[in-house]
Amino acid sequence: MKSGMQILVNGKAMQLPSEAMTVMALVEHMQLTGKRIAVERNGDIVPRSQFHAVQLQGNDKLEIVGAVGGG
Amino acid sequence: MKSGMQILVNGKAMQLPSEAMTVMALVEHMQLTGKRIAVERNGDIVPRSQFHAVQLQGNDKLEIVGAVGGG
Amino acid sequence: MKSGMQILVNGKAMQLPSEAMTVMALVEHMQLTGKRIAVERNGDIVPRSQFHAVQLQGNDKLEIVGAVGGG
Amino acid sequence: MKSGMQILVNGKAMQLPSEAMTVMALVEHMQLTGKRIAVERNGDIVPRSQFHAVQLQGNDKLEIVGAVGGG
Amino acid sequence: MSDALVIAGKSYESRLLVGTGKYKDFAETRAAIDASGTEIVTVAIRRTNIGQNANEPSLLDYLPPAEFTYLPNTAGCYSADDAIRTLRLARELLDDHRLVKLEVLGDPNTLYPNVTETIAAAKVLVKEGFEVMVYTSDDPIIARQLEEIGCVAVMPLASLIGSGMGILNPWNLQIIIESAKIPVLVDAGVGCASDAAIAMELGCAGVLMNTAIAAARDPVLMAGAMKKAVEAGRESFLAGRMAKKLYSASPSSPTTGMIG
Amino acid sequence: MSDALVIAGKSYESRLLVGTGKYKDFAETRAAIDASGTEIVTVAIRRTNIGQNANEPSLLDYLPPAEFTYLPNTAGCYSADDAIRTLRLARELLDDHRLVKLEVLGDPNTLYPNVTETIAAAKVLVKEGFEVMVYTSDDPIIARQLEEIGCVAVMPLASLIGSGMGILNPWNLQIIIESAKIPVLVDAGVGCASDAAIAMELGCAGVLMNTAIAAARDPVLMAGAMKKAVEAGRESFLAGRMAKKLYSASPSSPTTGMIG
Amino acid sequence: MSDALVIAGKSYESRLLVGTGKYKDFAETRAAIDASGTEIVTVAIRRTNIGQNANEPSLLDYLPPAEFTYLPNTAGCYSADDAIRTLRLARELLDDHRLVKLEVLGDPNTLYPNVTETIAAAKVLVKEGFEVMVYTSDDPIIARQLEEIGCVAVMPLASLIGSGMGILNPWNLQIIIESAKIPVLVDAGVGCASDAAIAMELGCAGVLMNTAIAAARDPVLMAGAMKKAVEAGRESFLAGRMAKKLYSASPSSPTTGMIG
Amino acid sequence: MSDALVIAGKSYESRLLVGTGKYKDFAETRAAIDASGTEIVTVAIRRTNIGQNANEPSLLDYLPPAEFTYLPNTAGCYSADDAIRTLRLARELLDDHRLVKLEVLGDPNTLYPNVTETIAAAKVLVKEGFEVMVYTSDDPIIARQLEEIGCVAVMPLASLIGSGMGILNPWNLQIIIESAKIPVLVDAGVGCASDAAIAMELGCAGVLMNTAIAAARDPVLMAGAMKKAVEAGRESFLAGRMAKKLYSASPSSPTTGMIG
Repeated sequence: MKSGMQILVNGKAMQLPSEAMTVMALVEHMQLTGKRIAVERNGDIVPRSQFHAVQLQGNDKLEIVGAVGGG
Repeated sequence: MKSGMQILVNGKAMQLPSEAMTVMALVEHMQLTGKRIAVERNGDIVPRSQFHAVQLQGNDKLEIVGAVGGG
Repeated sequence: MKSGMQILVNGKAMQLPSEAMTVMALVEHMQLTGKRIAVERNGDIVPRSQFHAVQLQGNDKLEIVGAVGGG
Repeated sequence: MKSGMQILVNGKAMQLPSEAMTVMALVEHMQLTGKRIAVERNGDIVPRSQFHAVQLQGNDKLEIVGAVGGG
Repeated sequence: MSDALVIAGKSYESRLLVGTGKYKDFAETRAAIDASGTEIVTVAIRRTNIGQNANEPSLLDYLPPAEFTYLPNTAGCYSADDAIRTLRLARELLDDHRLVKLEVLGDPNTLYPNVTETIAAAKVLVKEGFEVMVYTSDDPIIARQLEEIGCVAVMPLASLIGSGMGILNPWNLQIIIESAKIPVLVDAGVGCASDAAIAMELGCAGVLMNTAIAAARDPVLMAGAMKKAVEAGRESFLAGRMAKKLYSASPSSPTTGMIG
Repeated sequence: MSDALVIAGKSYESRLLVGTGKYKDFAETRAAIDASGTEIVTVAIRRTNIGQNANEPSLLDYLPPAEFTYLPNTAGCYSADDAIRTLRLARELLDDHRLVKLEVLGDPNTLYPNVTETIAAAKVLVKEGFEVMVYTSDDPIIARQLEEIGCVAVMPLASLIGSGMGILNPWNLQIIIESAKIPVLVDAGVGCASDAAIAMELGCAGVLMNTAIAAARDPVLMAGAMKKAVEAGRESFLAGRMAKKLYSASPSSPTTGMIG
Repeated sequence: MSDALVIAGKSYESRLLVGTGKYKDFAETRAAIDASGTEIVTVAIRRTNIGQNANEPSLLDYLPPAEFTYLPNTAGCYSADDAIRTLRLARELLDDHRLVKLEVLGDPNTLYPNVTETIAAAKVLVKEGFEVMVYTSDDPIIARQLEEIGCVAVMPLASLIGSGMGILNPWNLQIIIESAKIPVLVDAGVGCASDAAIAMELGCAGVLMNTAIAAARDPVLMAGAMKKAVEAGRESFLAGRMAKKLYSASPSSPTTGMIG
Repeated sequence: MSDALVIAGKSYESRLLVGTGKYKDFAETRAAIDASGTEIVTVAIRRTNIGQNANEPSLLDYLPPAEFTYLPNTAGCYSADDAIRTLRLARELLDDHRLVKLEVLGDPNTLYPNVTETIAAAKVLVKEGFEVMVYTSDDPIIARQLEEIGCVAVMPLASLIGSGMGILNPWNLQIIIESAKIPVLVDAGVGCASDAAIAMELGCAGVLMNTAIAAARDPVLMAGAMKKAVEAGRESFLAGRMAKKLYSASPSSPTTGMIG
């Protein structure tokens, strides 16, 4: 039986290797470290200062965004 | 001690001769009989068919309106 | 040696059968009799009343016009 | 009998002290020396270079103009 | 060619709706209404003057409800509540009459509509069975929302009430007209006959006006002009206008057969 | 109310003048002319087709000169001389007919009038007894010069011939109208009914058009629209429009007697 | 003469706000932004591309937040909820940045604002401490409501987003400007330099644009043109234009002293 | 980018020409001229005041001919003859100066040009070696005739002299600009900065104005606004504006990557 868990990131299902992952770990996993991003988890903002503290749960719904050109 | 009662008609206080008056009686009192009018009592429409049945109470707030030129 | 003569009608050369032709004869020759037309000969108007009297000369320049739709 | 002569300058009659006056003399007489002006005499331009040479005649019509603000 | 205006299932020959305010007297009102050929007249609902002469004539004596379709309005109302109460009274006054003009104003200086209050009032009135012709701004989204609520006609302004400025933003009207499935009538701002013709050429189903007629030097003559203008504009719309082209102007007369 | 258009001493009920070019066929021409209610129709003068079928019908069979006032034009002429010769032929053609439309063009791409050649032609034609209705630009000084020469009507363009762009410069037309003592008609550029109404509201004595009717999807329907538009615009002008005011919009309904 | 634009208590020298979308590449974006002289640039908030190359440059590398005031927008949001969530993310993204552009659209074809959803979002955002510059229609009542809610600037459209149609209804803008106590900026619809100048001459505090620059044949040259146009329009407004008068034109040269 | 205005073979950096009339005093004249950045100033030719104080300063003391290109005009002339004599005097006055502005007026109320007299004067002046910049109407045919005569620039009016009405007929200007091979400058009618920008965006080579600056509340500030407006309009023209499209507005922000 497989370990890890599935979450929804930016509308796409993502299988995580472990069941114990923080937002920080996810960001590293996604190679977004150092990028200027913001994260919403299940409708609430996750402050960057809390990335290391917030544990992801199965079926979490995350939005990870950045700034792009727009008018 | 004085009889009659006071009501508010079209924003003006009106002293009625008796305490037992229907809307119909008020309309006659105001010489509006036969005029095309509509009556609101304390925020609710009083159908013309009910003028004879509706008893006025002290401090009733009545609006009596007609149609006038407008765009 | 050939008889007749050549004139210019509405910008086109026209060979006439005889050397003695009136405007009237030309109009008949052109099957315009009865049509509402006006004729200019060498820059001058030829009144309809004079069609029968005016003799054509070789190389005469005629304009024969009618009314058409226009704005 | 009085000497001098009368001319018309800019639409106004002007009595000159002498009958022998050049345009140059007139310009001095009018205190316009050194001013940037142009002179027309009887409809023709009098070049500045000719002021000293051109003799005025009685009834000469002169226009003496300068540049002013305009759009 | 039958080309009726259909509002809430009822057909009208005339596409001109006329207000009954601001005339010199009732006789002029009637004369102008007749000259306009209108079948729908707007009226305001106001308190009866207490102790007024019971015998003095009223608007209804000059414009019998039997001859015209009355369109009671909520002119002067600045809240949904006032507008709703006013129209309930109108409905009772006119024997369960349901066709009404809803207008909720936002400001006494401009008389510009308050669209949020208008939407609130429209929801209630439609639920109560009113047939709501609604005065609104030229906002295409608000117009669509009012249609979705169930209004029977949307009536965007051409310009401010009583201003006579004509159609200030034909492009917005065009957007509203192209997407609406209910009749779109221009209400307010028309000042002269050509304004009415332009509105109809844009594809409006009709035009509602009052001041343009009542405040003309000769209201009755202007009423006739407006009748013709609305018809002219409608026919011009239906006839399909020629294409505009700044350049290569094309002559109306043949280019051949010139004398030389 | 009698409100005739008087040109060269003759009165006309209709203020709409219509061209006869560009129609599908003579039947459509006649139907459109009838729908327009016009009394004055413009025609072009062209060379007869040599050897054409002598029996084929002509414009005059469909529009008998007895029923209409013909207005022969000089469409396509680019010089005073061509225009003068063309109108002399027209005068003879129509039995000493003197009422004519003078137009001298400056450019085949724009068909914009050549006002200097137009003035030269007008001087000769007036001397010869023609009653000259003259097509011109919207230059008020040229219009005044043409009036001083003795033309019976000045006809400035609204926009380029056949463009349908409408009235591009109403201010110049206004200046011309206010100073002219002869009728000022807008000729060329009208594209839809409202354009015609606007021209009349400016105070024009009439409108001359062709393409706006002939090039409409339904020319006969548009002809009727134009008839109504010209009448509407005229009556709107005579009725005296309300004043425009962007601000302090004034309600058409009473501001007192509101329920509270 | 100091004439700063003050928004939410902060002063800006430039009255031109520029969007960062639709450019060929980031280099062109930066060049145009520099040529425009703007101090406030709008940005959109979008999902990061999962698995994108972590090293590819981003907009922020070309427009460092240290050099410009960022104005994150809610472009593409059709509900108050989406707009609110988007701006909460923007605030976190930009280190508790509070100055934002709220826009809630009503329709993907017209991109016309949905003013009812906009009002709902504005109420929440203002409560949460955002400094809301709000894109809206040219409805003066809605503009007033947004000001009362506590927005720091109202930004009515000149015409539809990306249309380049210019200012379709200057009269409504004028009404908004005359009654607003907060800065009024024209947002959307400007297509060329004169449009921007007209907006400023109406009394706008500033102009926000993107497509007019990015979609020009030469965006950098157009950006410079817009900088000058906004300054020209502002100075023209402050200098107090001459009165318009159609008639009695007055010569600029003396009428006396003519040669005779 | 070098983008010089070339008139009669001479290059100018500034495309704004300014008149020197109607200012409070010579100091304000100079300040406004400096703020405008103009290189060409118009002056009128008038009779010297007989017996005036020989020492009072003159315009030329404030605007030395060494610093500016003078453009003597014929303002106030109503005949070809007066205009010709005036410019011959100007040529002598300014040391065989040949660059002149020809204007022959038709009417003291409108100051509208008399194009027939203008043409007559232009023929003589060109023959005499003058470099004629000619004020005219917006008649494209007259403009072409003036070019054929040999004028070095045609200067159609935007609207009446001193009216500040702006560009009443951009379409005619467009036709003139597209066919002319010599510079086309708008002369007269500009009232505010955006008017000047619009003229340049139409493709004009330059703009000549006087009242718009001199009659502003703050002439010097307006002069600077006009400098920027002419440059903005020119760059906007050269940059190639975006296409106008009423519909299918296109967002400036990405339509993908929205949060959901």
